[in-house]
Amino acid sequence: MTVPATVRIQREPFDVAAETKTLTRGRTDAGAVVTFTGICRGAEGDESIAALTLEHYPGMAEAEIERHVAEATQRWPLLGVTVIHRYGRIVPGEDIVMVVTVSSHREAAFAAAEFLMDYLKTRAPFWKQVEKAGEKTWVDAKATDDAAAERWAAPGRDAAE
Amino acid sequence: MTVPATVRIQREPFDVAAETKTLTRGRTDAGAVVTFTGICRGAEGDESIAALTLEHYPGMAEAEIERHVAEATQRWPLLGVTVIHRYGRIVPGEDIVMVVTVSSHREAAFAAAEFLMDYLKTRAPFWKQVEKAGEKTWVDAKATDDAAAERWAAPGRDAAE
Amino acid sequence: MKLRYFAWVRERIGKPEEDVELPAGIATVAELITWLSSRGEEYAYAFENPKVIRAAIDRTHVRPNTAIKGAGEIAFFPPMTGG
Amino acid sequence: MKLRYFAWVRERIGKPEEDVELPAGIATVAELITWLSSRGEEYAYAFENPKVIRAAIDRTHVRPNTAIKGAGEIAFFPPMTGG
Repeated sequence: MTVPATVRIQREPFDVAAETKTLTRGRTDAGAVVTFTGICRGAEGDESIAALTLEHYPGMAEAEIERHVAEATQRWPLLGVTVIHRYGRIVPGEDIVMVVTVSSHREAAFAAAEFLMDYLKTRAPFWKQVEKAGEKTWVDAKATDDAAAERWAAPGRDAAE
Repeated sequence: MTVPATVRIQREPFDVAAETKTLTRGRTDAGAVVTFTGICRGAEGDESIAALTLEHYPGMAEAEIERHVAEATQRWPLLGVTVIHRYGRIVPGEDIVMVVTVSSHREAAFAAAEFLMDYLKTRAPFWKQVEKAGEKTWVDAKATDDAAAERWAAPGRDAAE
Repeated sequence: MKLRYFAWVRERIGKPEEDVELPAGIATVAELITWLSSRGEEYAYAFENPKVIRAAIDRTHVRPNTAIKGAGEIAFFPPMTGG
Repeated sequence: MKLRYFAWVRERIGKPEEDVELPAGIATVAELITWLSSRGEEYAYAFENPKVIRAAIDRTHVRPNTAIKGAGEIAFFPPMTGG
């Protein structure tokens, strides 16, 4: 059985509820649905954020996320996965990224959603530029995100794979 | 600052998207939203399920969940939490329980949602009766759920608290 | 003292709640269970395996050795299966 | 060979992509970075800290010591910050 898996990279907003319904509609084997939504915040510390602009590597972004979705469906007994990542200019309060995972049981749904988010943060070829007080700067990668992604690595696995 | 926290025990269905909007509307400090939805499955192994009936201890169920929501808001930097648990007869495909957690960062939102679900499974006074082939039987508690809840216990904590 | 029963504890005893007058000398939840078990077949059946019985005093989970003094309402039920 | 640049690597070099003829003897990603750095100030600036530069060959992440033989498209970019 193939697990329904959808990956979309788009400029437009998405609808988490509609994507969830698409995955669960008409099936009665789903016992657990986890959704994650990443939202553009309006401030970082004391500095207010005017907008984020997300650049991506078209083609590679889809391929990279699809590889990780395929890995998630192998590691956990999933019944469906949808990942949507936006690019372009995004203002505070707008959604940036969403992950929906469906499984018979909650452990798999939670683990797969966290796994995918950790990988999206560190491996998917997207770059965030933040606008603060009229200045645009590139967001630095966070060591905490690398550490979060590391916990899923299989022993002996090449870090660049 | 008090964290918006809502706990509802109800017979009626709920709307995860509407509950999420209520928590995030008009605020720009939320960076991460995690939702969990528990759904009545149509089968368990080879046996098909006609319905679940959930009994609860009114008053204690709310109090017990509210205590754990308060604990979650102390353990993680949350900006909002909503937990809704249904009771009564629920047929396959219908939702049973939902948790929404909102935070600035994904780690807190994921951890708090998992913590609350693990506790709901093992500590909230609800009991599931399953109807299969015309017979009603009480669902046995699962050791795996107890183990999942245990991982959140503070060292030296009284197991009955 | 008000007692409440849930799920199969309620079904086995045959009622959701009752008011009881406790004899002297019953100090803990475990002693209350032992006394209830002696009240009839239905109680003996409900409490036949005390290890799986959970209890709450005034809507808070308690352990078998918890004192019942001052309790307004004591509930007995199987392990929870919500969520 | 087609090279693509993203985020501040693109901004520093001043173009999103280009086609280059590699001189003989450049076998790995790291050697390609060294050669590019020698092509001008903008390249030297983009690659001033090679340790933070990530690379992909034909849309798959690779390491500095990966061989570039047979590559159709090589991309350079900073650490990813999606999600």
